[in-house]
Amino acid sequence: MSAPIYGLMAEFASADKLVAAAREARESGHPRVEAYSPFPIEGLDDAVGFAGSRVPLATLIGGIVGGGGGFFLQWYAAVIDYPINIGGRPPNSWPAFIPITFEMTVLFAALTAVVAMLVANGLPKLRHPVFNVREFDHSTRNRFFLCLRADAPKFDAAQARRFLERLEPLKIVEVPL
Amino acid sequence: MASTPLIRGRWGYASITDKIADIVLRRPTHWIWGVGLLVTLLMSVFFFGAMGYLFTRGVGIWGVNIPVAWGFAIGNFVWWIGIGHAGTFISAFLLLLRQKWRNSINRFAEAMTLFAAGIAGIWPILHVGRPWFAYWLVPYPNVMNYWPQWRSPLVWDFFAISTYLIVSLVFWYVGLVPDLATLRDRATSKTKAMVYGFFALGWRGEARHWARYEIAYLLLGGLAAPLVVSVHSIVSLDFAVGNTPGYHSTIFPPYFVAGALYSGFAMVLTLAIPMRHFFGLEDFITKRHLDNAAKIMLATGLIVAYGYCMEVFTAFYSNDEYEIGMTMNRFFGPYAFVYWGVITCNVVIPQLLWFRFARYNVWILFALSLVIQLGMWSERFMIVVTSLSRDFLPSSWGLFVPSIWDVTMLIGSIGFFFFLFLCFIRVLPAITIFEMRELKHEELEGRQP
Amino acid sequence: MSELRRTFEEMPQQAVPLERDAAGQPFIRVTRREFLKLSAAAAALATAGCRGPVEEIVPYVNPRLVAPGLPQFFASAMTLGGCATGVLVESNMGRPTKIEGNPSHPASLGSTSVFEQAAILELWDPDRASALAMRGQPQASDALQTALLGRMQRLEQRHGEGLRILMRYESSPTLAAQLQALAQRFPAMRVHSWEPLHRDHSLQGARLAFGRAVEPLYRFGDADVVVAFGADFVGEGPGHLRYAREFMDRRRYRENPPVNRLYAFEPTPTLTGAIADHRDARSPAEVAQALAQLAGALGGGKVDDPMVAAAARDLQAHRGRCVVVPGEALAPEAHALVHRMNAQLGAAGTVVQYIAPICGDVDCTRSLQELVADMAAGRVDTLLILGGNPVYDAPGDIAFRDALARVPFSVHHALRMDETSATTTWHVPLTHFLEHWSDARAFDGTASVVQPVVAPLHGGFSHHEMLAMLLAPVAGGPRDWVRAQWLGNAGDAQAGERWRALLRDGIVADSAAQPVQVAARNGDFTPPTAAQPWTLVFRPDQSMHDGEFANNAWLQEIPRTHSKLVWDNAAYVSPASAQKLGVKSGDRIEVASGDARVVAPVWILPGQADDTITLPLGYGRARVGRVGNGVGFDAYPLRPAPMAWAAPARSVRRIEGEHTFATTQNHAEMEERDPVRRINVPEARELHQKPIENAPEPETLYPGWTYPGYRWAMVVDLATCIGCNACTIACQAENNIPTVGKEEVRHGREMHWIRVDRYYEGSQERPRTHFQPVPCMQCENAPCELVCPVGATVHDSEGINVQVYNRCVGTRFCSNNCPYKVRRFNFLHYTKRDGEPPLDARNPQVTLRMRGIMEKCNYCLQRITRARLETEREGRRIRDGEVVTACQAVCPTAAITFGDLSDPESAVSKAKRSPLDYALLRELNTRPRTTYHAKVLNPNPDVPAPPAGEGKGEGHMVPPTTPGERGGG
Amino acid sequence: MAQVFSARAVLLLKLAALGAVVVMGTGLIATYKYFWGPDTVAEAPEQPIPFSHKHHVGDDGIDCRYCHDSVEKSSFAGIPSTHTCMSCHSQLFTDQKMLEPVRASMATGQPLHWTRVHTLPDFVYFDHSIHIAKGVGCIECHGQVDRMPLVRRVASLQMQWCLECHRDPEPHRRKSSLVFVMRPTSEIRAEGGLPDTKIQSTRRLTDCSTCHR
Repeated sequence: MSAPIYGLMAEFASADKLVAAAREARESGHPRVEAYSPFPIEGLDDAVGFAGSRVPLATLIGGIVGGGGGFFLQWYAAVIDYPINIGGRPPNSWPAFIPITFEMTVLFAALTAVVAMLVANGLPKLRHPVFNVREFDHSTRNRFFLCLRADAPKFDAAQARRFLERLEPLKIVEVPL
Repeated sequence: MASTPLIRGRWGYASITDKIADIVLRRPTHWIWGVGLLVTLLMSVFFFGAMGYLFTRGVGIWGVNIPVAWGFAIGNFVWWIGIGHAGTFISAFLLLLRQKWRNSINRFAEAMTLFAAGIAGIWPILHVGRPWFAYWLVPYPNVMNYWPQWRSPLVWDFFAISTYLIVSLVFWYVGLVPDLATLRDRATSKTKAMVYGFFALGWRGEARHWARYEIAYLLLGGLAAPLVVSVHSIVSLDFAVGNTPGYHSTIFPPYFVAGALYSGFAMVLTLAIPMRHFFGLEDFITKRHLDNAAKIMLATGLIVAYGYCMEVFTAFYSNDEYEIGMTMNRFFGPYAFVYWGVITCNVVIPQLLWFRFARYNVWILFALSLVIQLGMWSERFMIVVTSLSRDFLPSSWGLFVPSIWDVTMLIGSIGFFFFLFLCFIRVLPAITIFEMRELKHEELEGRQP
Repeated sequence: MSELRRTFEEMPQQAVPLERDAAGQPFIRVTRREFLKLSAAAAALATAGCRGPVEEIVPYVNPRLVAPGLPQFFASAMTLGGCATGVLVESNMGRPTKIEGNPSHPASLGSTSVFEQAAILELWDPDRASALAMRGQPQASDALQTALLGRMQRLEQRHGEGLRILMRYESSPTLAAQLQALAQRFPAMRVHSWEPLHRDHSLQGARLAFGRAVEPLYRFGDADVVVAFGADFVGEGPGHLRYAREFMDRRRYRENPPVNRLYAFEPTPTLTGAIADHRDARSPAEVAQALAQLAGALGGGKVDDPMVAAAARDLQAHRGRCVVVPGEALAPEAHALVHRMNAQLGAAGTVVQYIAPICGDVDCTRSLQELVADMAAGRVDTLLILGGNPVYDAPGDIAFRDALARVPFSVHHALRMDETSATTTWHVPLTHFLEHWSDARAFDGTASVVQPVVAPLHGGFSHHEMLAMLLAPVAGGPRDWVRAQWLGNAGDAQAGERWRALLRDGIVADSAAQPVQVAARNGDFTPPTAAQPWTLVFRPDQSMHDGEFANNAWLQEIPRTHSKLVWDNAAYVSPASAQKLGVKSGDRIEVASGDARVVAPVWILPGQADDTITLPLGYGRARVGRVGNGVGFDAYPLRPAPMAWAAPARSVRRIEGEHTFATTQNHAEMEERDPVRRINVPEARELHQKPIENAPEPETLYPGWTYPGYRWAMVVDLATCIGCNACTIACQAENNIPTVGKEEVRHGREMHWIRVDRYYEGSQERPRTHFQPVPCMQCENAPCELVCPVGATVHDSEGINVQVYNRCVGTRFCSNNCPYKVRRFNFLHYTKRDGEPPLDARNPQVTLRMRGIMEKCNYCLQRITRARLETEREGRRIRDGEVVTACQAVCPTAAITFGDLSDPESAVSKAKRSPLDYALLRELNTRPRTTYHAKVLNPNPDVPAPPAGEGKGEGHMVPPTTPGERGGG
Repeated sequence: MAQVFSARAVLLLKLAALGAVVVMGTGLIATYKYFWGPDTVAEAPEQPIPFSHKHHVGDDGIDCRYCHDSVEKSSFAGIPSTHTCMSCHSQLFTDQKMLEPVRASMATGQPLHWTRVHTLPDFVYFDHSIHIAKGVGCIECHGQVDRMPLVRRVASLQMQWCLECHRDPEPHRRKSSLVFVMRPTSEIRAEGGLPDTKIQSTRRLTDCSTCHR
């Protein structure tokens, strides 16, 4: 057995090829398929079996917290902590509190959305095995990569390589850990 | 959808990537860039110099007085924040509306937004009498047990502007991540690679990442869209909540938002037209883009014009003596020239945009964009100053005349804005690379039967 | 206040000026009122409350009778034109900080004019002469005695031949006694008088009419009809405060007001003209004609002038309850004529009485002419000038300066090193009236003792001490001399008590002059009525008086009632005359009279008589101080001795050049917004059935706040306001309001918390003038509060719209949102540490405001607080009238009522119930606590109404607003 | 290319980030503490004469008003004049070295310069007389002065501290006759020394205009 690897990577020239390859890989029972592309490709996510994301839910919660907190802050300050007669208006002039409530909703929702996305993607991750592959530079230019991960249960390098060769990639490389 | 493609000529993934990335990575660049940088740098120096003097002497160095207690500072603030609206509008609304043509302009439009909004944010601080206490607008636990006054539109404004800045920044940055990765992988030096790499957060374009990325980006768009509308609405409340004739008007929010987009798109053109020329981006920012931008200007311009008409109409329809007095003052008062200037710049001249030849002639468009921005600045002057100069009691009527410092700081801020933009062009891709690739991809898809 | 009232006697050490005496370091540290000048960081520290710089605390060495931190009030008196006005001087920690009128003084009744208010600034003026000087060189303090010693002996041998004393109008009995003593020592000595604003004409008129010099005393309370010929009896001259009060008491709203009626004929707008029911602008000659016609009409003659005819009928209808008032400017014959008319009308003895002249039977003009003649002829070798500034204010055709140069030994004893001091051999610093002992008589003869409140800040001594040097040494000091004057040399306890009472009350009980019986002679008194192509009208500037206040920034910056100009005087011309001259406001004209030529900027003044040019005196000072030097133009050279008030101009021509004026009000029309409501007496009477029409109180969705405690409120009665500016300057003194200078006013940045708006109605030839004092309205729904982001302006539980300076960040949104524009902003650092007045003179109860802070009227919060603390300590409510705001206290006509609305019986509650009560801009639903009473007028239906104003809008009443005039960059 | 970031680089970056967080956090807390943090125990400042309230009040039992004579009628409590000191010390401890400055002051007429212990910002108008009148014991703000050899400040004198009492004055008030008693208000009240004066509403007491003008 040679040195442990991250997986086997095949390089393709077009998006369609990648999508097809990814789908085939999944159908032929490869549990851990990763596909890399220079731009988002329709259908690629379910091709690699992407379950769907909880980012929207997080965002909703963030928004509610932000809005509620915003209103509470104003209400507490103006009604409970230091009620003052401002221009004859009652302490709880709730209509005047709406704009800030709205802004806080948006702010918190937006921030949670981004944070949730990064966390779910496991970013930031400056150092990753795939970067060990020289050709991978082109994944941000004009090349498309399919990677069968070695840590998948009953992963057989030789068999995986054979499988990939059938997909006629431009090239097949091992991804060292 | 128009027949002309959004990318002209025969570009592929690789060439697109190289073309745009090289603007950032390749040295030396077009000489005009250097000249521009120097000039704007000088203007910025004036801006900050004047700022220093302002802080030592006080706002009395301006022309402000009683009754006209608000002058250029507030006018400039509204103007800049208005300009700062186009970017996020483009990236948010057009994203939601699946307007693909946004892709080649949203990046620098957002940068423009950030710079404009940032500069706008400076003005209120310069404006106040004791800037070192400006932080009292922020609610924080303090030994005075005292809080901001939540009923004040200025506090709303503070929250709106800061939210807008943060969200726009995040929106912009998220959009940048994949391109930063591109730059990382094409960096000519190790350090550049590390810098870009650091901000790219180790992006590697994995399918699941893309999926979540797109969702998050869409959500941001969905949130930013109402935000854009809210921000300038709240800015307009700074006036509409006041009782000064000429401020106190329910039409302000829509009318301000439209005005903001109006001047915003004008600024987009002011920036895009030279940029596409000097950096050879005509194939990405095509005339069709300019045409679309021009059409939006026409539309928003008409809304603004409607606003002007309604103000006059309601004044007389309400038969409120103060409103009528205010309107007559705008028409014939000491500041009449401003009012008629506004009408000319914002209503009359832009009607050219009805004609195709005007929308497809970069020179005319460029000139128009400048005219409109002048007009929109004057509109803010008209609202802020003309209204205040004559309000309820005739005894307290007075005039505002800008001082040399008013003018210096306005021009200086413009210089600073362009300085920031010129820097931006050279450190970050002015056009979204990955979205251009995507565009190309869809184009190829489209060609298949 | 009364229990805080002290006599100087009780506080021997009060006189020690604290900055000279370390022991007097204030407990209320100067920095207390300094805080706002701290740097940002330091301010943050200050906000932290406890980490300010290390401060010292310095106790007195010897105990004092006064509790530190509490103000005291001393009764004293200020003289102007020789006549006294009783004042109460507020002293904080031994520093005079504010002056109030003395309610028990007949000339004050508790109010003062702008000059008494500004006296504080005068006292603390750093430009005052501080050293004895000979030919401008400072001398040792005893140098004068030595110099005088030899001189006096030589003079004594010559029985005082060649010794002359030149003084102003003086009513001080002590001084008179000293002069008598002096006359015994130097029989050949002569005393001359010169008062630039002299009363020669009226005295001559009296001599013509009665054969002896007397002064009229009016009882306007008893006059139903008053006809004034160029007389500004509510605006100037001894007793004008009293007259204003008595006259306006007849205008105050009552169930069935027995309103009086006033006709005024005058060449140039005055306060009296502005309040008249019928006013006509006429040149001096025309005024004289009108007077002659009136005399004729009263004699049964036929008159074609409708206004004169109406006045005549009115007068005859009110025999015994009417009076004709002559202005000082009238010719002596005219005065005589008036005296006879008043006799015919039965006014003499009832509405007008006659007393011996308060300042003696002198003819200033002749007196000065004689002196100058003698000086020129070398008959004067020792000249003592007690006060005054004759080199500056002598008539143009009396060459005083040249003559003075020929006097070998001359002493000028004055407050400042001025134009006169520059020519005399010696200058001796004079003490301010708040620094020395003296006494003086009021317009009606009532005597007051002038007691010092602080030791001389700049050294120097009083006239009494000066004269004492020429006399054989007398025991004791000035205090003893004054005391002796009123109590003899009685030293017994009872005398001591009388003395203390006398000082405490500020007046000598029943010392008023007895009326003298005079009979008007017959004889032909026909005033000269020859018309002139151009008549120059000389008037004291409303704020500069005769020029002695030219270095007073408060007075410089008080807007002149009619022109609203500050920091300037101007040649006032009527719109028609301006056309004739081809000038607009700001152009310059050269005026020649006698052999003098003066260049003056023009200001077009509606209501000015055609073909007359009014030249305010008192400006163009060359050596008064840093504030007043070179401000305005000097009209004295044009003023001929014989025609001191109105003289023909030799030539008037426009010359090149522009002058930029600073004015505080550009727009004079009410634009149908009617901020000032007017109502005529008949309708006013009907109002009892239906109150004055008010817009219905607008609805509001929000529940209102309740004010369980005091509810402070104010009512300003426009019917009695005479536009005298006293409120503005009193407020300035009370609230440490800075002056900003002409440039800043031009930019529209004046700081006055209460301004007096002036509106015109009708044509610009014959406008009706309306005044409206506008302080903060203390709105219950205050628009300003709503928009302040940091809550720096909020309501307190008593309904006061408070401005919390230390919280203000200066967004100025509040000012934008204030429909009354009563908020004032420190655009620059106006309140400087080394500024004027010095910190010692500031009110320690009011925070100083640094740049970047908004400020405004707060109903004299510090006074309310003082009363609250007092009453809370005693555990009782504040009584009505216990809190008196500065503007209310000073108002000559008591036009301002202030008090607690929650007490239905308080004066202010009663006033609010008046049907004349209305709120300014009520339709905005600001619910102001300050409201107005409509202006009640009592026109005579027989008089044809003046033509209505033709045209409207900017530039009609006043020159168009131009950047140059206001808001200039 | 190989990895842009070596394992070490990544580690360093992580450490740097952590460091930044720590530094900023502490910095923030420090500034807050300095400017706004409560500081109840201030050091007793140097004084020209080490005047001991412990000795004069605690041991000798001299009434506060003997020296601070205007405390009941004025905003300012009053600092004893040299004369007041000498009224005793012309007899007692006349040879005390420590008292030299007092004698000097009396002789020369030059006043003593004490260092201020309780300083308020200049825009705060505190009035002693009313607090005394309304039964606020000296001890409430000045602490157990009778146990202080040198007087130090025991209260922060910050607005929030003032407000604590102005919002709920009752527990801090006592019988007016017992105001000058140097014992905790709680004890005094427990022993029936309840306030005998009525005060204005807390709304009034928390008005800005109550302390600021």
